[in-house]
Amino acid sequence: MALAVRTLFFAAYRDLVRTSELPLELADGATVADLVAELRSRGGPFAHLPPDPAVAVNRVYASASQPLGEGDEVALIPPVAGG
Amino acid sequence: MALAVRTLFFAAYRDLVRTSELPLELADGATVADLVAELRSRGGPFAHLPPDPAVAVNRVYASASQPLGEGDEVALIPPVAGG
Amino acid sequence: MIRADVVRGPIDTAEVLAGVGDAGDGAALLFVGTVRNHAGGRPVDGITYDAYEAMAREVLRAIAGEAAEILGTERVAVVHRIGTLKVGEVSVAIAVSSPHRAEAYEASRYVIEEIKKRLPVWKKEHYSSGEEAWVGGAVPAPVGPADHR
Amino acid sequence: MIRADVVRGPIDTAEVLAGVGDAGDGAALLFVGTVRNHAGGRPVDGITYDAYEAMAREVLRAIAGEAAEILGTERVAVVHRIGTLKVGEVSVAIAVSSPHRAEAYEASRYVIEEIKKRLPVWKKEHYSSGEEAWVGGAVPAPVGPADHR
Repeated sequence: MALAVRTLFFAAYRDLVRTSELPLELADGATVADLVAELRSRGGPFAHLPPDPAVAVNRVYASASQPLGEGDEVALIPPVAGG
Repeated sequence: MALAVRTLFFAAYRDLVRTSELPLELADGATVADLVAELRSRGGPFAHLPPDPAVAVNRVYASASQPLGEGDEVALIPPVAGG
Repeated sequence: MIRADVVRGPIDTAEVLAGVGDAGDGAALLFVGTVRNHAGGRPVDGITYDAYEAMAREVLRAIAGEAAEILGTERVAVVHRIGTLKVGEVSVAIAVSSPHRAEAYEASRYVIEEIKKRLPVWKKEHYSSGEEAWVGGAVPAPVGPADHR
Repeated sequence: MIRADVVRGPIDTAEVLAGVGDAGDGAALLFVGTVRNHAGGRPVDGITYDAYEAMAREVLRAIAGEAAEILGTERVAVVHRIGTLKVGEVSVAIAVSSPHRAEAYEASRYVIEEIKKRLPVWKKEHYSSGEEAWVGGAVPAPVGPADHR
Protein backbone atom coordinates (compact mmCIF):
# COMPACT_ATOMS: atom_id res chain seq x y z
CA MET A 1 0.00 0.00 0.00
CA ALA A 2 1.15 3.54 -0.72
CA LEU A 3 0.22 6.90 0.73
CA ALA A 4 -0.02 10.08 -1.35
CA VAL A 5 0.64 13.41 0.37
CA ARG A 6 1.29 17.01 -0.71
CA THR A 7 4.48 18.57 0.62
CA LEU A 8 4.70 22.37 0.87
CA PHE A 9 7.82 24.54 1.09
CA PHE A 10 8.04 28.16 2.24
CA ALA A 11 10.56 30.97 2.47
CA ALA A 12 14.14 29.71 2.83
CA TYR A 13 13.12 26.08 2.21
CA ARG A 14 11.28 27.03 -0.98
CA ASP A 15 14.31 28.98 -2.18
CA LEU A 16 16.51 25.98 -1.36
CA VAL A 17 14.55 23.25 -3.17
CA ARG A 18 13.23 25.64 -5.84
CA THR A 19 9.62 24.55 -5.58
CA SER A 20 6.68 25.42 -3.36
CA GLU A 21 4.93 22.07 -3.63
CA LEU A 22 5.88 18.46 -4.24
CA PRO A 23 3.56 15.41 -4.37
CA LEU A 24 5.09 12.41 -2.58
CA GLU A 25 4.28 8.72 -2.35
CA LEU A 26 5.18 7.13 0.98
CA ALA A 27 4.80 3.64 2.41
CA ASP A 28 1.64 3.04 4.39
CA GLY A 29 2.19 3.96 8.04
CA ALA A 30 4.86 6.54 7.20
CA THR A 31 5.45 9.26 9.79
CA VAL A 32 6.54 12.87 9.57
CA ALA A 33 10.12 11.68 10.21
CA ASP A 34 9.86 9.19 7.33
CA LEU A 35 8.72 11.96 5.00
CA VAL A 36 11.62 14.19 5.97
CA ALA A 37 14.06 11.28 5.53
CA GLU A 38 12.57 10.52 2.11
CA LEU A 39 12.97 14.16 1.05
CA ARG A 40 16.57 14.37 2.23
CA SER A 41 17.43 11.09 0.48
CA ARG A 42 16.54 12.69 -2.89
CA GLY A 43 19.92 14.40 -2.69
CA GLY A 44 20.90 17.70 -4.30
CA PRO A 45 19.37 20.68 -2.49
CA PHE A 46 16.98 18.36 -0.64
CA ALA A 47 19.94 16.91 1.25
CA HIS A 48 20.41 20.37 2.75
CA LEU A 49 17.01 20.37 4.44
CA PRO A 50 17.46 20.00 8.21
CA PRO A 51 17.00 16.49 9.65
CA ASP A 52 14.34 17.62 12.15
CA PRO A 53 12.50 20.65 10.79
CA ALA A 54 9.25 21.97 12.23
CA VAL A 55 6.41 20.38 10.28
CA ALA A 56 2.69 21.11 10.08
CA VAL A 57 0.25 18.42 9.03
CA ASN A 58 -3.02 19.80 7.72
CA ARG A 59 -2.08 23.23 9.15
CA VAL A 60 -1.33 22.00 12.69
CA TYR A 61 2.21 21.65 14.06
CA ALA A 62 3.07 17.95 14.32
CA SER A 63 5.73 15.87 16.03
CA ALA A 64 8.24 13.80 14.05
CA SER A 65 6.49 10.59 15.11
CA GLN A 66 3.05 11.60 13.87
CA PRO A 67 1.69 9.10 11.30
CA LEU A 68 0.57 10.55 7.97
CA GLY A 69 -2.73 9.86 6.20
CA GLU A 70 -3.81 9.76 2.56
CA GLY A 71 -4.09 13.26 1.11
CA ASP A 72 -2.39 15.03 4.02
CA GLU A 73 -0.99 18.52 3.45
CA VAL A 74 2.48 18.45 4.98
CA ALA A 75 4.36 21.73 5.29
CA LEU A 76 8.01 22.15 6.19
CA ILE A 77 8.15 25.22 8.39
CA PRO A 78 11.39 27.23 8.54
CA PRO A 79 11.98 29.19 11.76
CA VAL A 80 9.12 31.70 11.85
CA ALA A 81 9.58 35.47 12.00
CA GLY A 82 6.21 37.20 12.04
CA GLY A 83 5.30 40.41 13.78
CA MET B 1 6.77 86.83 63.11
CA ALA B 2 3.96 85.59 60.88
CA LEU B 3 3.97 83.57 57.69
CA ALA B 4 1.46 84.14 54.87
CA VAL B 5 0.53 81.18 52.64
CA ARG B 6 -2.15 80.40 50.06
CA THR B 7 -4.20 77.28 50.73
CA LEU B 8 -5.92 75.53 47.80
CA PHE B 9 -8.86 73.12 47.91
CA PHE B 10 -9.95 70.72 45.16
CA ALA B 11 -12.78 68.33 44.37
CA ALA B 12 -14.39 66.86 47.50
CA TYR B 13 -12.42 69.19 49.81
CA ARG B 14 -13.52 72.25 47.82
CA ASP B 15 -17.14 71.09 47.96
CA LEU B 16 -16.75 70.57 51.72
CA VAL B 17 -15.28 73.96 52.68
CA ARG B 18 -17.07 75.81 49.86
CA THR B 19 -14.00 77.66 48.64
CA SER B 20 -11.13 76.88 46.31
CA GLU B 21 -8.59 79.15 47.97
CA LEU B 22 -7.96 80.59 51.42
CA PRO B 23 -5.13 82.91 52.52
CA LEU B 24 -3.74 81.91 55.92
CA GLU B 25 -1.39 83.50 58.45
CA LEU B 26 0.68 81.02 60.41
CA ALA B 27 3.34 81.33 63.07
CA ASP B 28 6.89 81.41 61.80
CA GLY B 29 8.29 77.88 61.58
CA ALA B 30 4.85 76.35 60.97
CA THR B 31 4.77 72.97 59.26
CA VAL B 32 2.26 71.28 56.97
CA ALA B 33 0.80 69.57 60.04
CA ASP B 34 0.39 72.96 61.78
CA LEU B 35 -1.47 74.31 58.76
CA VAL B 36 -3.85 71.37 58.71
CA ALA B 37 -4.44 71.70 62.48
CA GLU B 38 -5.11 75.43 62.04
CA LEU B 39 -7.64 74.72 59.30
CA ARG B 40 -9.45 72.04 61.31
CA SER B 41 -9.59 74.30 64.37
CA ARG B 42 -11.69 76.81 62.41
CA GLY B 43 -14.59 74.45 63.00
CA GLY B 44 -17.70 74.07 60.83
CA PRO B 45 -16.97 72.18 57.62
CA PHE B 46 -13.21 72.65 58.17
CA ALA B 47 -13.42 70.33 61.19
CA HIS B 48 -14.42 67.60 58.73
CA LEU B 49 -11.13 67.79 56.80
CA PRO B 50 -9.05 64.68 57.53
CA PRO B 51 -6.32 65.04 60.18
CA ASP B 52 -3.57 63.82 57.82
CA PRO B 53 -4.50 64.63 54.23
CA ALA B 54 -2.07 64.46 51.31
CA VAL B 55 -0.59 67.92 50.85
CA ALA B 56 1.43 69.51 48.06
CA VAL B 57 3.67 72.50 48.76
CA ASN B 58 4.45 74.51 45.65
CA ARG B 59 3.12 71.64 43.53
CA VAL B 60 5.27 68.90 45.11
CA TYR B 61 3.89 66.31 47.54
CA ALA B 62 5.12 67.12 51.05
CA SER B 63 5.29 65.30 54.37
CA ALA B 64 3.36 66.54 57.43
CA SER B 65 6.61 67.68 59.05
CA GLN B 66 7.74 69.90 56.15
CA PRO B 67 8.24 73.54 57.26
CA LEU B 68 6.39 76.17 55.27
CA GLY B 69 7.84 79.36 53.81
CA GLU B 70 6.46 82.83 53.09
CA GLY B 71 4.20 82.81 50.03
CA ASP B 72 4.00 79.02 49.73
CA GLU B 73 1.16 77.53 47.68
CA VAL B 74 -0.22 74.73 49.87
CA ALA B 75 -2.80 72.39 48.32
CA LEU B 76 -4.87 69.83 50.18
CA ILE B 77 -5.07 66.83 47.88
CA PRO B 78 -8.04 64.47 48.17
CA PRO B 79 -7.41 60.86 47.07
CA VAL B 80 -6.58 61.14 43.36
CA ALA B 81 -8.50 59.38 40.60
CA GLY B 82 -7.00 60.24 37.23
CA GLY B 83 -6.82 58.03 34.17
CA MET C 1 10.31 64.88 22.04
CA ILE C 2 8.55 63.93 25.29
CA ARG C 3 4.98 65.21 25.31
CA ALA C 4 2.89 65.60 28.48
CA ASP C 5 -0.33 67.58 28.24
CA VAL C 6 -3.44 68.31 30.24
CA VAL C 7 -6.15 69.42 27.81
CA ARG C 8 -9.78 70.53 27.95
CA GLY C 9 -10.89 69.41 24.50
CA PRO C 10 -11.22 65.98 22.86
CA ILE C 11 -8.09 63.85 22.49
CA ASP C 12 -7.14 62.67 18.99
CA THR C 13 -5.58 59.30 19.82
CA ALA C 14 -4.24 58.73 16.29
CA GLU C 15 -2.41 62.04 16.47
CA VAL C 16 -0.93 61.17 19.90
CA LEU C 17 0.31 57.86 18.47
CA ALA C 18 1.65 59.40 15.28
CA GLY C 19 3.62 61.92 17.34
CA VAL C 20 5.88 59.25 18.83
CA GLY C 21 6.55 57.29 15.62
CA ASP C 22 10.10 56.76 14.45
CA ALA C 23 11.49 54.76 11.55
CA GLY C 24 14.18 53.36 13.81
CA ASP C 25 11.65 51.73 16.10
CA GLY C 26 9.65 48.59 15.50
CA ALA C 27 7.07 48.67 18.27
CA ALA C 28 4.58 51.35 19.26
CA LEU C 29 1.93 51.02 21.93
CA LEU C 30 -1.13 53.20 22.48
CA PHE C 31 -3.17 53.02 25.68
CA VAL C 32 -6.59 54.65 25.58
CA GLY C 33 -8.66 55.23 28.70
CA THR C 34 -12.33 55.97 28.11
CA VAL C 35 -15.32 56.83 30.26
CA ARG C 36 -17.23 53.68 31.12
CA ASN C 37 -21.02 53.43 31.15
CA HIS C 38 -21.04 51.90 34.62
CA ALA C 39 -19.18 52.16 37.92
CA GLY C 40 -19.62 50.00 40.98
CA GLY C 41 -22.68 48.47 39.39
CA ARG C 42 -24.37 51.84 38.75
CA PRO C 43 -25.14 53.16 35.25
CA VAL C 44 -23.05 56.25 34.49
CA ASP C 45 -23.78 59.02 31.95
CA GLY C 46 -20.49 60.87 32.22
CA ILE C 47 -17.59 62.02 34.37
CA THR C 48 -16.26 65.44 35.31
CA TYR C 49 -12.51 65.49 35.75
CA ASP C 50 -11.18 68.20 38.06
CA ALA C 51 -7.47 68.89 38.35
CA TYR C 52 -4.86 70.93 40.17
CA GLU C 53 -3.87 71.90 36.69
CA ALA C 54 -0.45 73.50 37.19
CA MET C 55 0.72 70.63 39.37
CA ALA C 56 -0.88 68.00 37.12
CA ARG C 57 1.19 69.25 34.18
CA GLU C 58 4.38 69.01 36.25
CA VAL C 59 3.57 65.53 37.58
CA LEU C 60 2.60 64.29 34.12
CA ARG C 61 5.87 65.63 32.71
CA ALA C 62 7.79 63.86 35.49
CA ILE C 63 5.99 60.57 34.88
CA ALA C 64 6.65 60.79 31.14
CA GLY C 65 10.33 61.44 31.84
CA GLU C 66 10.54 58.40 34.10
CA ALA C 67 8.85 56.31 31.39
CA ALA C 68 11.41 57.54 28.85
CA GLU C 69 14.15 56.15 31.10
CA ILE C 70 12.45 52.75 31.14
CA LEU C 71 11.92 52.96 27.40
CA GLY C 72 15.41 54.02 26.48
CA THR C 73 13.93 56.53 24.00
CA GLU C 74 12.29 59.95 24.43
CA ARG C 75 9.33 58.80 22.35
CA VAL C 76 6.65 59.13 24.99
CA ALA C 77 3.42 61.10 24.70
CA VAL C 78 0.74 61.32 27.37
CA VAL C 79 -2.35 63.49 27.23
CA HIS C 80 -4.98 63.70 29.97
CA ARG C 81 -8.28 65.45 29.39
CA ILE C 82 -10.15 67.35 32.11
CA GLY C 83 -13.65 68.79 32.18
CA THR C 84 -16.93 66.95 31.61
CA LEU C 85 -16.77 63.85 29.41
CA LYS C 86 -19.55 61.64 28.10
CA VAL C 87 -19.50 57.84 28.10
CA GLY C 88 -17.03 56.53 25.52
CA GLU C 89 -15.00 59.73 25.36
CA VAL C 90 -11.23 59.46 25.81
CA SER C 91 -9.90 60.64 29.18
CA VAL C 92 -6.27 59.66 28.69
CA ALA C 93 -4.01 58.54 25.83
CA ILE C 94 -0.50 57.20 26.29
CA ALA C 95 1.76 56.45 23.32
CA VAL C 96 5.27 55.03 23.45
CA SER C 97 7.62 53.85 20.73
CA SER C 98 10.74 51.75 21.10
CA PRO C 99 12.91 49.30 19.21
CA HIS C 100 12.10 46.82 22.00
CA ARG C 101 8.56 45.73 22.69
CA ALA C 102 9.24 44.58 26.28
CA GLU C 103 10.28 48.11 27.23
CA ALA C 104 7.33 49.58 25.33
CA TYR C 105 4.87 47.51 27.36
CA GLU C 106 6.66 48.26 30.62
CA ALA C 107 6.87 52.01 30.01
CA SER C 108 3.25 52.30 28.88
CA ARG C 109 2.03 50.43 31.93
CA TYR C 110 4.24 52.55 34.18
CA VAL C 111 2.63 55.75 32.94
CA ILE C 112 -0.96 54.67 33.58
CA GLU C 113 -0.13 53.18 37.00
CA GLU C 114 1.70 56.34 38.12
CA ILE C 115 -1.16 58.51 36.85
CA LYS C 116 -3.53 56.56 39.07
CA LYS C 117 -1.15 56.88 42.03
CA ARG C 118 -0.10 60.50 41.92
CA LEU C 119 -1.64 62.72 39.25
CA PRO C 120 -3.67 65.43 41.08
CA VAL C 121 -6.85 64.76 39.11
CA TRP C 122 -10.24 63.87 40.52
CA LYS C 123 -13.41 62.55 38.99
CA LYS C 124 -17.04 63.11 39.77
CA GLU C 125 -19.29 60.41 38.37
CA HIS C 126 -22.67 61.46 37.00
CA TYR C 127 -25.04 58.54 37.48
CA SER C 128 -28.01 57.91 35.25
CA SER C 129 -30.16 58.31 38.39
CA GLY C 130 -29.25 62.00 38.45
CA GLU C 131 -26.99 61.63 41.49
CA GLU C 132 -23.29 62.38 41.37
CA ALA C 133 -20.28 61.68 43.57
CA TRP C 134 -16.53 62.23 43.76
CA VAL C 135 -14.73 58.92 43.30
CA GLY C 136 -12.27 57.92 46.01
CA GLY C 137 -8.86 56.95 44.71
CA ALA C 138 -5.24 56.70 45.75
CA VAL C 139 -3.51 58.73 48.46
CA PRO C 140 -0.29 60.10 46.92
CA ALA C 141 2.86 59.52 48.96
CA PRO C 142 4.88 62.56 50.13
CA VAL C 143 7.94 61.90 47.99
CA GLY C 144 9.64 63.47 45.00
CA PRO C 145 9.18 61.98 41.54
CA ALA C 146 12.62 60.34 41.62
CA ASP C 147 11.60 58.24 44.62
CA HIS C 148 8.69 56.78 42.72
CA ARG C 149 10.97 54.60 40.61
CA MET D 1 -16.42 39.84 17.82
CA ILE D 2 -12.88 38.38 17.69
CA ARG D 3 -11.08 39.50 14.54
CA ALA D 4 -8.00 37.74 13.14
CA ASP D 5 -6.89 38.64 9.64
CA VAL D 6 -3.96 38.15 7.31
CA VAL D 7 -4.09 40.93 4.71
CA ARG D 8 -2.07 42.04 1.66
CA GLY D 9 -2.87 45.77 1.75
CA PRO D 10 -2.05 48.53 4.24
CA ILE D 11 -3.39 48.20 7.79
CA ASP D 12 -5.54 51.05 9.13
CA THR D 13 -4.58 50.95 12.81
CA ALA D 14 -7.29 53.41 13.89
CA GLU D 15 -9.90 51.18 12.32
CA VAL D 16 -8.47 48.08 14.04
CA LEU D 17 -8.64 49.91 17.38
CA ALA D 18 -12.13 51.31 16.78
CA GLY D 19 -13.35 47.79 16.01
CA VAL D 20 -12.78 46.59 19.56
CA GLY D 21 -14.25 49.59 21.38
CA ASP D 22 -17.06 49.12 23.85
CA ALA D 23 -18.78 51.59 26.14
CA GLY D 24 -18.61 49.07 28.97
CA ASP D 25 -14.82 49.00 28.89
CA GLY D 26 -12.42 51.57 30.22
CA ALA D 27 -9.09 50.48 28.78
CA ALA D 28 -8.06 49.81 25.19
CA LEU D 29 -4.57 48.98 24.01
CA LEU D 30 -3.19 49.10 20.48
CA PHE D 31 0.14 47.53 19.56
CA VAL D 32 1.62 48.54 16.22
CA GLY D 33 4.57 46.73 14.70
CA THR D 34 6.35 48.58 11.89
CA VAL D 35 9.21 47.87 9.54
CA ARG D 36 12.45 49.24 10.99
CA ASN D 37 15.10 51.03 8.96
CA HIS D 38 17.85 48.82 10.33
CA ALA D 39 18.43 45.21 11.36
CA GLY D 40 21.49 43.73 12.99
CA GLY D 41 23.30 46.99 12.36
CA ARG D 42 22.54 47.01 8.61
CA PRO D 43 20.38 49.67 6.93
CA VAL D 44 17.13 48.17 5.64
CA ASP D 45 14.86 49.50 2.85
CA GLY D 46 11.98 47.10 3.32
CA ILE D 47 10.78 43.63 4.20
CA THR D 48 8.90 40.97 2.28
CA TYR D 49 6.62 38.89 4.49
CA ASP D 50 5.86 35.41 3.20
CA ALA D 51 3.23 33.22 4.85
CA TYR D 52 1.63 29.81 4.83
CA GLU D 53 -1.53 31.78 4.46
CA ALA D 54 -4.26 29.24 5.21
CA MET D 55 -2.45 28.03 8.32
CA ALA D 56 -1.50 31.57 9.40
CA ARG D 57 -5.17 32.53 9.47
CA GLU D 58 -5.98 29.53 11.64
CA VAL D 59 -3.06 30.12 14.03
CA LEU D 60 -3.89 33.82 14.30
CA ARG D 61 -7.50 32.98 15.09
CA ALA D 62 -6.35 30.52 17.77
CA ILE D 63 -4.00 33.08 19.34
CA ALA D 64 -6.75 35.72 19.37
CA GLY D 65 -9.10 33.25 21.04
CA GLU D 66 -6.53 32.49 23.72
CA ALA D 67 -6.04 36.22 24.28
CA ALA D 68 -9.79 36.64 24.68
CA GLU D 69 -9.67 34.12 27.52
CA ILE D 70 -6.96 36.14 29.27
CA LEU D 71 -8.91 39.31 28.59
CA GLY D 72 -12.27 38.07 29.76
CA THR D 73 -13.87 39.78 26.75
CA GLU D 74 -14.08 38.90 23.06
CA ARG D 75 -12.81 42.35 22.14
CA VAL D 76 -9.60 41.31 20.41
CA ALA D 77 -8.52 42.26 16.90
CA VAL D 78 -5.25 41.23 15.27
CA VAL D 79 -4.27 41.93 11.69
CA HIS D 80 -0.98 40.82 10.10
CA ARG D 81 0.08 42.11 6.71
CA ILE D 82 2.06 40.06 4.21
CA GLY D 83 3.79 41.03 0.97
CA THR D 84 6.48 43.67 0.49
CA LEU D 85 6.50 46.56 2.99
CA LYS D 86 8.58 49.72 3.05
CA VAL D 87 10.27 51.13 6.15
CA GLY D 88 7.70 52.60 8.54
CA GLU D 89 4.79 50.58 7.15
CA VAL D 90 2.67 48.62 9.61
CA SER D 91 3.22 44.86 9.62
CA VAL D 92 0.96 43.98 12.53
CA ALA D 93 -1.73 45.68 14.62
CA ILE D 94 -3.19 44.23 17.81
CA ALA D 95 -6.10 45.88 19.60
CA VAL D 96 -7.73 44.72 22.82
CA SER D 97 -10.36 46.30 25.02
CA SER D 98 -11.28 45.38 28.58
CA PRO D 99 -12.72 46.83 31.75
CA HIS D 100 -9.42 45.88 33.40
CA ARG D 101 -6.14 47.37 32.23
CA ALA D 102 -3.98 44.60 33.74
CA GLU D 103 -5.71 42.04 31.55
CA ALA D 104 -5.52 44.34 28.53
CA TYR D 105 -1.73 44.61 28.84
CA GLU D 106 -1.34 40.87 29.45
CA ALA D 107 -3.55 39.86 26.53
CA SER D 108 -1.92 42.30 24.10
CA ARG D 109 1.53 41.10 25.02
CA TYR D 110 0.41 37.47 24.73
CA VAL D 111 -0.70 38.00 21.14
CA ILE D 112 2.57 39.51 19.92
CA GLU D 113 4.70 36.95 21.78
CA GLU D 114 2.70 34.03 20.36
CA ILE D 115 2.87 35.52 16.86
CA LYS D 116 6.65 35.52 17.14
CA LYS D 117 6.66 31.94 18.43
CA ARG D 118 4.25 30.18 16.12
CA LEU D 119 2.69 32.19 13.30
CA PRO D 120 3.87 30.62 10.01
CA VAL D 121 5.15 33.88 8.58
CA TRP D 122 8.66 34.64 7.36
CA LYS D 123 10.47 37.80 6.47
CA LYS D 124 13.09 38.59 3.90
CA GLU D 125 15.01 41.76 4.68
CA HIS D 126 15.98 44.00 1.78
CA TYR D 127 19.18 45.78 2.75
CA SER D 128 20.14 49.18 1.42
CA SER D 129 23.23 47.46 -0.03
CA GLY D 130 20.98 45.58 -2.47
CA GLU D 131 21.45 42.26 -0.71
CA GLU D 132 18.56 40.40 0.89
CA ALA D 133 18.14 37.51 3.32
CA TRP D 134 15.50 35.48 5.11
CA VAL D 135 15.54 36.27 8.82
CA GLY D 136 15.94 33.35 11.18
CA GLY D 137 13.37 33.23 13.95
CA ALA D 138 11.65 30.85 16.33
CA VAL D 139 11.16 27.11 15.84
CA PRO D 140 7.49 26.36 16.57
CA ALA D 141 6.85 23.51 18.99
CA PRO D 142 4.80 20.54 17.78
CA VAL D 143 1.80 21.12 20.04
CA GLY D 144 -1.79 22.17 19.60
CA PRO D 145 -2.83 25.75 20.39
CA ALA D 146 -4.34 24.74 23.74
CA ASP D 147 -0.95 23.58 24.97
CA HIS D 148 0.54 26.99 24.34
CA ARG D 149 -1.23 28.47 27.35
